[in-house]
Amino acid sequence: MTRTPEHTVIVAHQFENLEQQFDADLLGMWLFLVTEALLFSGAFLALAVYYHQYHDTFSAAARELHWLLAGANSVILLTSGLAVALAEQAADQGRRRAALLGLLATIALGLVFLAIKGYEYHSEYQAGLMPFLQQPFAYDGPNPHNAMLFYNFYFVLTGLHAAHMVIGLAVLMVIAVLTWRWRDGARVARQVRIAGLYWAFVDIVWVLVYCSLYLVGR
Amino acid sequence: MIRDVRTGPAPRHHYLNAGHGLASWFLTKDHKRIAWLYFVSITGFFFLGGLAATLIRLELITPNGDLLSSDAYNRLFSLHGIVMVWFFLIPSIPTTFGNFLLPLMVGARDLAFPRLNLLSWYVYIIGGLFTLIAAVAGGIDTGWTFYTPYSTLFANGAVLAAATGVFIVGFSSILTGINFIVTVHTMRAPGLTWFRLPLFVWAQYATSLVMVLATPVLSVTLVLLAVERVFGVGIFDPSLGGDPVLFEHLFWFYSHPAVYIMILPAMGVVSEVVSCFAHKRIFGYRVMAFSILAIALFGFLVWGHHMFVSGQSIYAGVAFSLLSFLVSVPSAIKIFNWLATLYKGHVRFDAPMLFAMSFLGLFLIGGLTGVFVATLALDVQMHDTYFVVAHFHYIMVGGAVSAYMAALHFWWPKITGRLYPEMWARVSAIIVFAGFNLTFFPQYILGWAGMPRRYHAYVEDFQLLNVFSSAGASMLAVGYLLPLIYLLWSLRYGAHASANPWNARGLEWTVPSPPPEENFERPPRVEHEAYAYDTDA
Amino acid sequence: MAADQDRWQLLLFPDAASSVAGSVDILFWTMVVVCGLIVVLVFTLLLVLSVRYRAGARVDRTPSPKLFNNRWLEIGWTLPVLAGFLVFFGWGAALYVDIFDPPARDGEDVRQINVIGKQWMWKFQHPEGIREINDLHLPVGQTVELRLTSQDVIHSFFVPAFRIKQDVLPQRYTRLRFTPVKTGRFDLFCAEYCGLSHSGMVGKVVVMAPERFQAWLQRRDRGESPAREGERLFRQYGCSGCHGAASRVNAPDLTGLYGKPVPLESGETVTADAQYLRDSVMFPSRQVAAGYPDIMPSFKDQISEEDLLKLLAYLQSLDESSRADAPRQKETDAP
Amino acid sequence: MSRPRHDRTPASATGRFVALYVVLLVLLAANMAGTLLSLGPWAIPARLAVAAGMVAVIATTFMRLRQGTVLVRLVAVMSLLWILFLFVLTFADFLTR
Repeated sequence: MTRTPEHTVIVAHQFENLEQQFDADLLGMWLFLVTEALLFSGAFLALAVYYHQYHDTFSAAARELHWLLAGANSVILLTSGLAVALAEQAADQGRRRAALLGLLATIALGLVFLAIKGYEYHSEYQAGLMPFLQQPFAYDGPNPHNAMLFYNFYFVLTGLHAAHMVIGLAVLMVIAVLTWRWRDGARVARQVRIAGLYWAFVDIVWVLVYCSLYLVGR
Repeated sequence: MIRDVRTGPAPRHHYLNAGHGLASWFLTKDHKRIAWLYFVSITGFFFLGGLAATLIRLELITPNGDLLSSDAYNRLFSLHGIVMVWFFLIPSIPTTFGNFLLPLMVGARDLAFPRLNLLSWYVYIIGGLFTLIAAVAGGIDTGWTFYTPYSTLFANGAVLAAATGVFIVGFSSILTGINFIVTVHTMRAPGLTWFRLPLFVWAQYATSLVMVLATPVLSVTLVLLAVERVFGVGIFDPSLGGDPVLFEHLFWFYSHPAVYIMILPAMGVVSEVVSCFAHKRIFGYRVMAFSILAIALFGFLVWGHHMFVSGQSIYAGVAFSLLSFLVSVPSAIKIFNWLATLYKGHVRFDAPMLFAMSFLGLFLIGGLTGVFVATLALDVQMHDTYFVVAHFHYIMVGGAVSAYMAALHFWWPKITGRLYPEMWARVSAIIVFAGFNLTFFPQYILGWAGMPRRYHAYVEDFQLLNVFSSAGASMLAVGYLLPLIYLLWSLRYGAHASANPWNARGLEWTVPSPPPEENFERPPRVEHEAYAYDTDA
Repeated sequence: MAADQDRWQLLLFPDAASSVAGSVDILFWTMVVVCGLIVVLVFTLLLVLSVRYRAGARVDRTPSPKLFNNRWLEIGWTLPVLAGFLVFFGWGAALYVDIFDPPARDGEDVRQINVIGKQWMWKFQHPEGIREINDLHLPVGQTVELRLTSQDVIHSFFVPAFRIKQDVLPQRYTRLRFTPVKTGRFDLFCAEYCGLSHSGMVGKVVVMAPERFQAWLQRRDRGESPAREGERLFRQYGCSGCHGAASRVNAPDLTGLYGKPVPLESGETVTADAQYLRDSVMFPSRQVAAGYPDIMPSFKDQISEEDLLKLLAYLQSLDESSRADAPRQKETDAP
Repeated sequence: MSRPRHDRTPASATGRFVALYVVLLVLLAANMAGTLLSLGPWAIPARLAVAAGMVAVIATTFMRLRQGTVLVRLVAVMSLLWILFLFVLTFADFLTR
């Protein structure tokens, strides 16, 4: 894709200029995020339908979740969102160290989030609330069958979100390396920007997951 | 009157001889070569799906299920559906002609994201491999619709592998869609305003929107299906209070718009072909463009018409029926506009035009019978019968595949630099039209009389029409095999094509056939509206 | 020759054997005629225009500015199409609502039949207790209401001659009401793909003259009526221990409950229809009746679809007149 | 090598990012604290509304939708519209059954 030697402004051959390329990249990423939004909305729709049908059971089941721990996790993820936004800004202004710092902070916070999430899963596993892989379902609230449905959604939605976190972290790590090498400032800024968009989207999904699984039932 | 301009000298440098060896194909980022990768792979899947169809039609010659076991039959129609929908019809025109022509038509050197374009082919192939593995490793007998709880709790066979294949190929669609939308928005040549775009580009654009907006919902539905089946995590499982009708909603939110992924590009092709062979500007250009967008939009609001007897609320059914009637209006407008384009034109009957005319007739019949099944009280009788089977084959095979064939012949000289044998192509068009009607028209009557679809054995009264249908299917097979032979022949023995053998308009005809690797020597500047035929007729 | 004619007759004009079939057919044939005319019109235009204006033909091609690119022409073919479609929509919708939500007719004697679909057979139980598999005998002229459910996957109850179809869902009751108006043997198909022997899930609906039907009833070894069997099951499953008149457990009395509104603990009110009663047995704490503790155990996986339908028939048979004890409806003191 | 206008963020943006980050934390705290009140039927709409507010802040600020081109904003609105189609028409079934 690159014809010109490195350390100069690189425009892919199919584009006329950098602005066109940047517009295309940004639009492409936004369209991709639209597809991600619709992907999650399918799962949220199913949750909403069942919440509508089994409101009381689902609320009771939701009260068993570690909502404070997950609330702390929300703070962590929102902070990482700030960190990546600052990193984008720094990269844009050509401040390499600040950008790298912001990205590393984001990655660290993301890992902490996953660790806490893992702890949550572990304690739910020990409490017998993991209703799959032939695990006995030891929920003692009312209507365990419908409650199981709630827990299925809990694990599917948070799992899907965690999978996106893992992908996002992998992308951020690659971008961090590219930022560290800093071959072409404009290009790095563009890459940080695109990765930052994805991370912000992961943030948004978590806000919705947290609200609809942990808070709505309370 | 233009025979003499069809042939040209042998070209020297072009995208086909720009590189040699396997790597020059499998690692190419040239949209024209990627189009070829798709050509070859979807042709393979088309004949695989066709083989399954042939066996199905052979079985149905007799009312008793005597040729195949019912298990084999169920696996065959599932394979036929999955392969034809996801591995042929959905990618067909966009990934081949769209890929090849979109940059040429907007005057760009390539798509916006060439590497992504190559990636989406690999994604397609990986999805295809999963599906083939599913077919070999015991097959899958859920039908292409994967309805729960059958698919999650009851079906034997490689449901997971097939669902994974479809899930993966969905991402191929998404990536292609994103690539096309970005290309149309950001890469148009100077002077190429939105209302100067060929309708084919409009159609690709609208199709890409549908791909981008609908496919992710299918993806998540398949994820939910997979976790339910593999991990035993009840999502739609009725015994946990889950609702299989919810699965149907999610599935059809994708799968109804998917029909428009198949038919919108076909409408784009037909607009190009009709305009060229009538040698006249398309009638009502703006109305045509807007109706493409309207179809794409309304196509999302009608999915519930697959569920009129599913246990969905009957009032939701009424709403979905009304919306379904509304989506048929823009299609009707398009048919009248194509007809009006012929008026006072200079109509030539070359093979692409014959295929486009087949499209018009068959799409009309398919569309009108769609109105029957959108009518609530009639759908109660027609739902899940051969009437529906006939209806969607008229749209998908009569419509989309006819348009695919029209496109194949129309742009063959551009893509390969060779002319195909016109006589044989016309013969093929006529055989396909006749064979198609013989195959599928009887199925309308069968459906009205109540023959359910997906039946391995059926009531004896239905035999005569099934025999007609199977006879038609063998004609259809001949009609589709013939082009495979003469097109391959023409690759070696066909006369060299000139840059513009059809005397057509559009940027793709301004470059040599086959086009050079970089498409345009200098970036083109567009000063005319599309279809400027009237200037020299 | 005659046989062939009969066959075509059967395919093009299939038996119209229910009270709605005739109306559906009129709609169908009207649409066939209208759409057929459109097909003829478009094919004629396609051929005439393309042949008349073929390349090389010497015809007048001077542009006609009044017609060409005329906005009114576009509107002129859009509006009639839209209007025509709306007529068909309204017609079809009205008929559909009539089939699936028929107006209640006072004093109509409706024959209630339980239908269970399972891989790969249909099981029926008549109100008299007679059970049938795959075949369903009905008297002509009497309205039938099917209560349908499935034991496994989704099936679909389809009788082409009646022009009716309804999916049959697991854990759910769907209902289908129709009136056979012609005697004869009519095909019954499963229309929703349900696995290996989907095409074997077929049967016959045999519609008989009332007197012959009575004779058929007499001939059949009549079991107990579902309601009577349900009464027995009511004791056998221990329901009567809590819901019986003499019980000291604070459980709702079920007499006369069927079809009545039930205030729930959550403050909502639901109708005690078949689905509600079914869910109350399977998922008792989902919708708890107001004023009662949530103590009922779930009978999920312990009771078959057949038994559940019989219990329902029993509950349905308990009308106000058979009430034994004090007023059942408790004061709703719940919020 | 002209840089796209919307690519460049002013140095003062740092302050705005931090300020809106604080707003996000306040909204989160409000939403969590809201579970201690008994809002009755308003509980769910209130919680979803606060969450929607947080989503809006992230989208407009961290994702820079405010500075985005018309096209990008259109894309964002389109995704909301299509999610609305999915929810409204599906609930049209479940609410009228």
